[in-house]
Formats: sequence, C-alpha cells, structure tokens
Amino acid sequence: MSRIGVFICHCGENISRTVDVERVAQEIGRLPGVSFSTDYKYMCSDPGQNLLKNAIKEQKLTHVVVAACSPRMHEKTFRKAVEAAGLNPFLCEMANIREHCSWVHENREEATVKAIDIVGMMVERVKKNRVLPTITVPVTKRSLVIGGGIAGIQAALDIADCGHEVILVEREPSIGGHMAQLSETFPTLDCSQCIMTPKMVDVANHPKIKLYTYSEIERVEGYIGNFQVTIKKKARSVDEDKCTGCGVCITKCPQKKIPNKFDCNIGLRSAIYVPFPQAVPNTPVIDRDNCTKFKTGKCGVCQKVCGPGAVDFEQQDTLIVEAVGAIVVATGFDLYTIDEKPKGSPIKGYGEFGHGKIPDVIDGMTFERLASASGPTGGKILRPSDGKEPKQIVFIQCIGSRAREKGISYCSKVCCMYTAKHTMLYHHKVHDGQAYVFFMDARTPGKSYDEFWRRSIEEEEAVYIRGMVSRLYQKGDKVVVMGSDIAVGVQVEIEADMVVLATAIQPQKGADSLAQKLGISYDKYNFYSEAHAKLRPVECATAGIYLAGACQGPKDIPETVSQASAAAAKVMTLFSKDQLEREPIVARVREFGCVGCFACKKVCAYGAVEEKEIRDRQGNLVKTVAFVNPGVCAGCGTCQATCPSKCVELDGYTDEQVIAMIEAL
Amino acid sequence: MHPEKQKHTFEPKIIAFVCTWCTYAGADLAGTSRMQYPSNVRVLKFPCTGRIDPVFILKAFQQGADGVLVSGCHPGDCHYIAGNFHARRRFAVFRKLLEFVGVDLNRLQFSWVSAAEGGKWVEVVTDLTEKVRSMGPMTEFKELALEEQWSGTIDTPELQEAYNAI
Amino acid sequence: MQKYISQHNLDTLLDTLIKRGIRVVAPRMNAGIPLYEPLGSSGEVVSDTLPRRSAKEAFFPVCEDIMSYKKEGQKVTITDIDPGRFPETVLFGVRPCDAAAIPVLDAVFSWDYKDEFFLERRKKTTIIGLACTAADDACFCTAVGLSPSASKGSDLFLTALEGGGYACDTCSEKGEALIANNQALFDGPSTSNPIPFAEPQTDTFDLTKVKAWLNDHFEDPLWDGIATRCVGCGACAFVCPACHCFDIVDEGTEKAGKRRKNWDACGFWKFTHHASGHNPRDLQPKRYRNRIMHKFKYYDDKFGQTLCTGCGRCVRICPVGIDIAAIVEEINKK
Amino acid sequence: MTSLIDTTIYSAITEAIRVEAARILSEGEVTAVVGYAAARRKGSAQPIVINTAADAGQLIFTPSCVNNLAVYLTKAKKEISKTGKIGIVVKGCDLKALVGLMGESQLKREDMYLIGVPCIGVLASTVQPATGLTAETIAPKCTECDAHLPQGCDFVPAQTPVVTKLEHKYAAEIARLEALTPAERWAYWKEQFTKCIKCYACRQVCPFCFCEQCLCDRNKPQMVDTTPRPAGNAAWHIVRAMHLAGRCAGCAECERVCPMDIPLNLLNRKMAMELKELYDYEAGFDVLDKGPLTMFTDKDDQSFIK
Repeated sequence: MSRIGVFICHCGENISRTVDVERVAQEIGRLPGVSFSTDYKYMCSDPGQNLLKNAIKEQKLTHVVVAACSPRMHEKTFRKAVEAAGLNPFLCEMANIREHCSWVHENREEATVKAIDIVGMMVERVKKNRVLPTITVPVTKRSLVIGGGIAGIQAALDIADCGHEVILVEREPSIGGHMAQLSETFPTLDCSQCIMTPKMVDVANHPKIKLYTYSEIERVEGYIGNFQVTIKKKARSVDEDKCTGCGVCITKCPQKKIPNKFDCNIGLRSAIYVPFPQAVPNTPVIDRDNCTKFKTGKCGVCQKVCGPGAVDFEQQDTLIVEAVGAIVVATGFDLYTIDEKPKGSPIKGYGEFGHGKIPDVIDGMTFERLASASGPTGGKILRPSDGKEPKQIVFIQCIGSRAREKGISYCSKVCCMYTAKHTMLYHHKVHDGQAYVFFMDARTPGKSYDEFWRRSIEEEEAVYIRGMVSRLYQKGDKVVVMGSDIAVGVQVEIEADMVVLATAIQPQKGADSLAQKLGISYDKYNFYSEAHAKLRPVECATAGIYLAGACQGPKDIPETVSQASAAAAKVMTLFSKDQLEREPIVARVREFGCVGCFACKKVCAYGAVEEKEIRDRQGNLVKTVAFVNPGVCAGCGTCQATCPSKCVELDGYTDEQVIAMIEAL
Repeated sequence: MHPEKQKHTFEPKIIAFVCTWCTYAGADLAGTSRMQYPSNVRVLKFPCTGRIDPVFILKAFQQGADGVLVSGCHPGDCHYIAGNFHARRRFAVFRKLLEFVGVDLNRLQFSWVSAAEGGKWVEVVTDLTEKVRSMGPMTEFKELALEEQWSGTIDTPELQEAYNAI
Repeated sequence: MQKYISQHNLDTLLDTLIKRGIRVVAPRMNAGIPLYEPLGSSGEVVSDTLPRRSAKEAFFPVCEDIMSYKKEGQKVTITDIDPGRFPETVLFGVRPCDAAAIPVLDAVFSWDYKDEFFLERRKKTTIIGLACTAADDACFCTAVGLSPSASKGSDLFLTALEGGGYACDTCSEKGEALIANNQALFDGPSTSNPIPFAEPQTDTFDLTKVKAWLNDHFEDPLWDGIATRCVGCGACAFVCPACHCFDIVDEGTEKAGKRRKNWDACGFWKFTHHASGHNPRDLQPKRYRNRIMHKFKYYDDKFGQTLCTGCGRCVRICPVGIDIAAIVEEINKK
Repeated sequence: MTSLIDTTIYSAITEAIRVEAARILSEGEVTAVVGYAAARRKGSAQPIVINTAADAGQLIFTPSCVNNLAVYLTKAKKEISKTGKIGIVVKGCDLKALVGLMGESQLKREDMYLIGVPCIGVLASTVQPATGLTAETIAPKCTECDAHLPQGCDFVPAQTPVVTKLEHKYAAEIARLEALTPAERWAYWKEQFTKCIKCYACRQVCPFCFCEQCLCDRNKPQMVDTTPRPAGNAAWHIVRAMHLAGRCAGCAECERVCPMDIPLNLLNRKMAMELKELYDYEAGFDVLDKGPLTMFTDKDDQSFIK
C-alpha cells in the first residue's frame, strides 16, 4: 500500500488567495493511499523543502505530490529534495494549481474544486509511478568536428586542449574556411590571415587532433556517447606522408589556367595545387577534372619532378570509420548568388543586377580577395574587367537578405559591418576614390560596431544613401546605378567603375543531406536547428550533436568563435564523466508480447528503435522484436501510441499512469 | 472590478490532453499573464501529442467527460521533430470513426497552441466549454456504462440513482 | 395429464403473465437475429427458428454484477447483490436441446458450491418447452440421446398440432402451478395429430464407447489433426446451451466499481494462463481437446451426464468449420 | 428471384489447385499447403493443412470456401508449424491481407507459395452452405470486389472469372448510416454492439490481429473493459476498428464469423474510405514500408484543428 504525502503550497498568496488550500489538504488527505497531507506558505523555500524531506522520513512516505506552481518551474527542485530524502525522484509529481488554477480563476469555490481535482488526479498518477533508475550510457571520449573553418578550428582546439582526441573533417583540401579568404576583419581591421593562420598551424601540430582534409562524412550511426562515423577521404593523388610541401610540382605543372575558387575565381591556379600559400596541410591536391594526365593520360610532370615520389595517380577514395562520443557541426555558410535560380526554387535570383554578366559587378567575398595582400592583385583594388583602379565604387547592401519576395526573409547580420569595412579598405587603398553605399538600415549592435560604422562615414568619407537600387546597367566602361535616396526623396544615378553586392549568407550546399545523415533537423533555409532558440542554442535536438558557427544561422567571427567554444564546453561536459546520465523518460519494449511489426520503428523520428533477435537456449531464432536504444530515445512516446498491443511503453508516461488520471476525474 | 459571473445550471467536464512543450507551456503563460477562463477544464500533460492514444479520448468520454480537447505544438514546432504530425493523422482518422459510431464531433476539439499562445489557450478552452455547455451533458457513454445485457439486469436502487444522475 | 391450448389462448397467457409483472423470456428478433429475450408482448415471439444464443442466459447471464464497492476516504463499502431481487420469470418457447441443458447446468451449479445467483434464478423461472419441427444438417440432438420432442428440463412442454394450437404436457409442479393459475386458458386433450417432428440426419453416438476411447486417448494425433484449424475464439462455448465456464473480473476505478461474473471459454489462450506466465494448455489443440474431453468425459465422470445436447449451434457458427458432431462421429467409429 | 451466378469454373479451378498442390508437395517446393476441403455438412468447406501430395485430392474450391486462410500464417497461430515454405490457396481478397502482413514484417514472400484463385464470389455467412450463389446469397464483400483475379501469385489457374456487376452493399449501407444524425447512428451501433458476447471470433480470424497479447486482454491498465456489457463491447469494437485502420484490406472475416451478426466490416470499410479520401491510401495492393498511420506529410489535412 502506498503512503503518499501531499504538500499544498500557498505560494505566498498566489495560490491561497483564490484556492482554499486548507480545504484542499483536508479533502486530499481523505483519498485512499494518502497518509499525509498538509499545506505550507512556500514549499520551494528551504523550510518548505525541509518540511517535505522530514515528512518523507517521519511518515515513511512512498510517494510525494507537491501541489504548487507549474512543474516546468519547480519539478526539478522537488525531485531533488525527494531524492535527498532517500526516495527515487520519479516518485514525486507536481500538481499545477497556480498557473493552471489560482491565477486563471477568480471564483474561490470553483478554483478550490478544480484544485482538489488536479491534486487528486496527480495522487492517482503517482500511485502508478515506478522507480526509474537514471540511465547511464558509456561515453567514447573522442569527438568529431565537421568543418575546418574558424568555428571548427576553435572547437577542435578547445576540446583537444582539454586532452581529448578530436577528428576534424574538412571538405576542401585545406582548413581555414571563409575566414582565411578575408582580408581584414571588423571592427579592428586586423589582418584575417595573421590571426587565422597561427590557429591553423596549431591544429596541424596538435597531438590530439586528427585532421582529415579533402574528406566528407559518408555515414553516421549510433547515438550520444557512441557514434560510428564513416569518413570518405577523397583521393588527393598525393601521398600526405611522403609529401614535404616543397611545391615543385605546382611550379612545374604546365596547366596553370584554372580559376582558383579560393580567390573567387578571379585568380588562377595550376592543376596540382594548394588553394592558398598558407594552406594546412601544405600538401597539394590534383584537380582531376582539369589535370592533363587524368584527361588525356599524357603529362605526369608533377610525378616526375616530385623528389619524395609522393604523387600517386592511382590513389583511390578511402573509407575510414572513427568512433566518437560527440559531434560538433561547423559547416559554415555559403554566399547567395544573384543569378537566375532554377524554376520552382523557393529562392529567387536578381537577374536585374547583372552579376555574372557585367564583370565589374562583384560580391563582397570577391572584394575581400581583391583587398587581400595575398590575393590575386596583391592587395590592390583593381576591377576585374580591365584591371583599372575604380574611382567611383558603389556598395549595395541586403542583396537577398530581408527580401521576402526573393525567398529569404532573414537578415544576414554581417553585411552592414563588412560593407563599412569595405569602404574603409577602399579608401585606404584608393585615396582619391569615392565609395557610395545603398542601404536599408545599418544594423550595428556589437562591441565597437557602431563606432566602426560611423567611422566609415565620418572619417573615411563613405556616402551612405538610404534606399534601394532600382536598376543597374553597363554604359561604356561604367556601371550605372539608379536608385532612390528616400531620406532626401530624390532619384540618384551614379556612374560607377565597380559595384560590390553584399549578398546574403546561406547554409553550405549539401547542408540538408548532411543533416539527414546526422539525424538533426534544419529549417526551410537548411540552417541547422538548435534544440531551443534561447536556452539551448548550441545543442541539436539530437543528443550528442552540437552546432557552431554560421551553419546554424548568420554570424560574425566573434559570435562564431564564442559558439564554437560553447560547443566545445558542451562536449567537455559530456566527456567529464565516463558514463552519461540521462533522464530515464525513455521507451521500453516488453519483449514478451512484441510481435515485431515495427510500427514503433516506422514512427520513431530518432531512429531509436532497433530490431533484436530473441533466441532460445539452442540458438534458434524465436522471434525478432523491437528494441529501444535508451541512449537515442528522446522520450516522445509516439511509438507507444502507435503500438497496437502497447508492448512499448514510455517510462514516466505509462498507460497505467494516464488511465489512473483519467479515472480520477 | 469584474463583472458578476453568470450562474449556469450545467457545468461541463472538459478533459484536455496536451503536450508539455507547447500547449502546457501556453497554459502556463495564460496563468502568468493572469488571463481568465472557465474552470471546467482538467489538463493531462504528455511529452508530445504523439504519445496521446485514441483510447485515452474514448476512456475520457467513458469516464464522463462532456468534451475533450487535444492540443499540441504547431506543425514544424514539435519538440520531438514529428510527433504532432503522426498525431495529426491518427486523430484525423479517429474522429471520423467516432463520428461514424454517433459521437457528436462538436465535443471533440483539436488545436495547436504554442508556448507563446496563452491567449489562444484561453480562447480554445473557453470556446469548447461554452459550446459543450450549450449542447448539454454527453449522455451517450454514461448511459451505455449503466446498461446491462437483459439477463444481467436487476433493478437496484443504486442503478436507478445512477440513471437519474445523468 | 395432457392439455390443449389454442394459439390465441397461448398469446393471452403470455400477455397476462407480462401484465402481472412476470418477466416472459422467449425467442424474439433483435437487430436482425433471434435471441431469447424478455417480451414486450406475445406478438414478438418467433417460434420457427432456433435462437442464436441458448436459453442458459436466463440463469447464467452473459454478464452479471455480483458485488459493488465504493471507497470514501479510507472507508471501503461493499454491497452484495441480493439474489432475492431477481424477477419471477417464465421462459417460453425453449427448444428441447436448450431445455435439456438446464438440468445439466443444475448439476454443476449446485455441486460443492451452491451458486445462489444461478439457483435463485432457476427457482424463480418456469420453463415452457416447445417441440422441434425443423432441423438443419447441423442439428444432432438425436445423436446424443435426445430428440426434437424430448421434454427434459421443461416444466410444461408444448407440441404444435396440425390445425393449430398445442398439446401441453405437464412435467413438474411448477408447470402444474402455472396451469392451475391460468385454468381458463387450457382445455382438455386434443385429438389432432402433432405436426411432424424434426428429423436430424445423424447416427446415434454410442456415448459410452466415445467416453471409453477418450479415457485412453488424452494424447492422440486426432487432436492435432482436427484442432490445428481452431483459431481460439470463444464462439462455440458462448452459444453452447451447456458450457458454463465463467470469469470474475473487477471493473471500475479507485473510487468505485463492480465485481462481475461473465462467460468464459476454454478456447481462449488466456483461459488457463497462469499468473506465473506459464500456460498448461499452451497450444490450440490442447484447448480444443479440453472442449471435447469436458463434454464427453470429464462431465460424465463427475455428474453422469454428457455436456452436449446436440443443438448444433457451435457447428453452425464455428469460424473455421469445426464440426463437433463430425469429430464425435469419428471417435465413435474408432 | 435472382438467377444463379455462374460458378462452373470452380470445378476446373479445384482440379488445377489439386494438381499444383500435388506437384509442389511432391517436388519438395513446400512442406505444407493450406487450402480448403469439404466438410460433413452438405456443400460446406473448411480449412485444411495437407503435408503430402497424396492428400491433394482433398482440396476444393467452391462458393463455401469463405475463409481467409492468411490467418494460418500469422505469428499468433503458432500451431501451423513453420517447417519450411508453405503453399497457400488465396482469393484476391485474402491476398491483400498477405500483402499487408508482409509490409508489417509478419511474413516473407519467399516463405510462401501462393496459389491464387480466380474468384467470382463466395457465399454470405447468413445462408446455409449448400445454397446456390445469387445476388442475394453472395457475401457482401464480393459485391465490391476489385481483385477477382489475384496478382503476383506463383500459380493461378487459367480460368477467367466472369463477374456479374452487383450493387455495392457496404457503400450503400455506409451512405445510409452517414445520412443519419449522430444520435441515430449511436442508437444503431448501440443496438448492434449490445448483442456482442465478446467471443473474440472477430479478433481470432483477423489476419491483422496478430498481436501476441491483445491490448484488451491486458489489465494493467484495463484500457478496455473485458465484460460483454454494452459499454465494454462498444469500446472494444471502436478500439479494434482504430487498430485496423490503414491495415484492414477488407476480407470481412470479422463480420462473417460474428455469431451475433454484427456488421463489423462497415466500420472497417468506413475507415478505408476515409483513408482513401484523406491520404489516397488503399490497403493490400503493394507491400509498403509504412502504412498511412505510421507516416505523414507536412501537407496533411488539418482543417479539423484549431
């Protein structure tokens, strides 16, 4: 027989003002199974909790119901108190008589009757509560970081510095990501490469970091603490162990006219190449699509000139399986392009802005490469069409961003700041030039950000025109930009030498297919979804997977680095114990009755249901039943509602508990 | 301050099955915002609408509910990715079944109420309570519960009393 | 002594009884099927067809309350059902195969434990049997020693006569009393011939021989052969006039509820499922064997009677065509 | 009176089934064949399991071969020993059940040898087995049959079923019930459910009621009252209809075997109609990974949700 203790909280007067708490305590005290029922001013206070703890001991209580505020507020508090008094925390339930009763009803009689019902219902429920032992899952203390941009690098370094192995996977031949492409960074205008490359080298030299560049995630299996990740290492055609990075192959390669993606295709590279001089690893890769050897079978110069004999035309893609306990996803962003989009695409292009047709209309990243000292122009601002220095330059903000009619409604967050930076860089390099900026608003929250923006206007003489560009066309060697200045209310026409578009930030291509492999959710733009927008911004809903950087949404560098370190901290929290403890609200299969129709497996969004073979002592297969992996199960209970014979049951929300509550009413 | 509350002869019993992440939180918000609504509703919390078995609805009616509300996260907002999508199909079909056996679907309400929609919670609960109040008590299942096969019937005073109570 | 009652007087008799507050149970149509049910008036009687369920439910209901409980605070109140409240009943139009089953049930319900629910209803019920004039090829009463004109179990027994009306035989004191209370409706014996009785087309079983074979063949390939077909429902037992197994369940909530007794069937897997999880009759052939054994051996061992009256209901309704008459016939031939 | 429906091809089909069954048994392709055999009562048939070619002569196909033999292959009926591949005689309607069972991991196609029957129709449960097949005596499901010739079997006799167009009995009855008020429908079903004696014949013959332990046989908690009282009966039939929604392919065995003649298949047909309308789903044609109630789309109807 249960000995239930019921504690009715006054919540100061929040509850007792409308609910007759003494009467509730009296009536509930008469219910079968209730052996102690009382009311108290503040149950959540120390004396309140002590009252609870003492009653558990003195009255030998077996179950507890605390009737107070919403369980969303204090369930953890009271379960902890109950545990401290020696009871299993899951033998404690809360009855919500504040948010759901005293605060929403004025009539004292009605509210009191309702409170009695609510508490009575929880009393019947708690009778059916079972002791739930905390679930422990072993943790493999290695982590996978996907993406070698600043986010991935920061996360990898933080985790590795704590002494845990990190597998860092990068799709491109070198780590560095977009940050390596930038010239200077706002709001301090320090050289991006100067601050980035030491970190890249740290990664390369870190004994705890295992780097896979030119590699992609093929498959992810398992669950928090126990993932098996299959990595496809694409054939580099150069043996990383033998290569010394001398670069002779690159110098000798006869095919040198290939647009370099790293330089936004305005610079050129050879067929065997490193994307940029400071690449990590400094091991070249052969671009097989453009290599004469691979196209015609003739050439092979690089192989001949390679001293260590590292060039290997026969190299194949290889699959590597790594066991990890946590995954940080840091796949970053890509830039929106304004060209025509395929029919049916939810995102539209800006055909009217001539990007791709007018050579002197470029995007912000291309401008970064032009301004970069290590870029194709050696840091001189020279326009792509004829290599002349532009004397009038127009920057247009919000290209794609905040344009619902183009399919993207969000703000890309960094464009205001980098456009301001561009005007400064321009002014520093072309002293007699004039920069114009068309903008909707300037969004500059952030430490020293607004000051930076104002500097671009007040000190660097950029002319900001509030308004949108209506038309843009080529006239001789000029690009005519027509727009309106809504602040003054006049039409503006500028004959520019070059136009820079601040195009929107989008998730990396293939973000959705990676999400499917990982089993994480993503929004309609393919940005990955965090578990909670405010309180769990770093975790995915899928346990053991964390987000860092712009793959989750547009971010600037400081934010990205913060989130990367936060993700690393989350991983470290996970790795701080050998066994992972989690709330035992998970589904369990009653194997005795399960017939293996796997309806549960079909509805499980987490892939937590597995097939398990039951064999007799002779090893003969008796039947195949469902098995719920407690490490993966998120505890939604959809499986139970679907199972026809109710042979899978969600602990904490069993049919017995639910029916007991319904019958109590 | 407040207008005099109207006295009703019939107070319906409304049972609400809600998910913890959206609707329960929405109801909490209605509370913290001190919104007012009829006290007839009794809330049962589930992790997700995906957990709500049609049998619970049936059982609620059998146990004397005059109206039943099932409420969870808006499509796309499910804390468990897709529980509410499964629930949506399940209940689309189940309500058709109940309708076919003669249950008036005005007594069974489904809604999406997010954690931010305290106002919508109040509206949904108030509307359902008033609708069911105007329909009168749900007698079908209660009467059925008192019926016996002829051979097992005996007229006992308590049976008579129960009949009169409907 | 035989009497005569005209159709008109018979209707008057039934209507009079109903008016006096006596429950008259007779075959009538309900939602498309004939069932023994309380009549509103004599006009509802259907006499040309065998009801889908047997007459046993007049004494042994499909489901009945035997107790109710109520919890208030720590106090539990238990209320017993008072069998004294069962109504006076006349069970009319009972087929010989149904009527004959009632004395069979008497034996088991008044054996070591006196089942007051059964016996009180039995005491308060007068049974008017009716000779059978039509049979189909599922009927086999003659095979188990009964006949379409057997009055076993009846208090009064009616035989339809050519030209209308019925010959009425008195078989018990209850029957005598019924006539005595309604003297005016009965006449002296009629000279008309009875409408020819039904003639079931089966050979008579040698029940002693069948029992002797069953004594020695608890294990036999026959069971597997026949009973693999059985799907394990309870239809045969529930429509049977003589099957009498029941289950007792508590239904209700923490606050109040009833203890109920309802029909059970040995064909169910759950019937012999132990709390331990073990099930001695784990496979369907074992369960079907029990049905035959109980009817033709165990019951006979204990009460000297066969637990089958050949009504053929189970033969007609078996979802998979299991034919008890064919099985016993096969045993009989061994 | 309506004229007899021509079922003369059934004798040729019987012969073809016997020859095929004998062949697959003697060649060792299967270890047993589940089919129909004549029974004692005139014109009646019953399920039979044969293990040798010599017994193939017992197999028949007549208008009395009403059973859906798929039930003998499901896990709940362990008595048919799974010694190897099993041959089974199936009508089009029965085959739909097998298709569903394959989708629910209960059967594997390679474990079965399917002998399909070109079927014109079988008898209703309400008539004596020796009755001739007419528009009145035909099983209601046969009036709506869309699978007279089963597809995808290993063997189908060459006979072509010539089908008489009949009034769709279920559609007509469902339309009649839908036109009633909720109170009238409630009264109708109450009368029907009250008759129920909980013999569970409907469950036991159902190929899809393959649960080892029925929800209604469990008592912790008692989700559905087990007693054969009107309340428990109604709950049982409502729960069962819900559990079959999206799975039932309409063999109507539940309705056929009901000793109390409760029109159970009306519930299942109604559910099937709703699933067709809501999700364009029809059971029994393809082996699917997911049924309509174990999947969803983000465009599903939610007009009923506030």
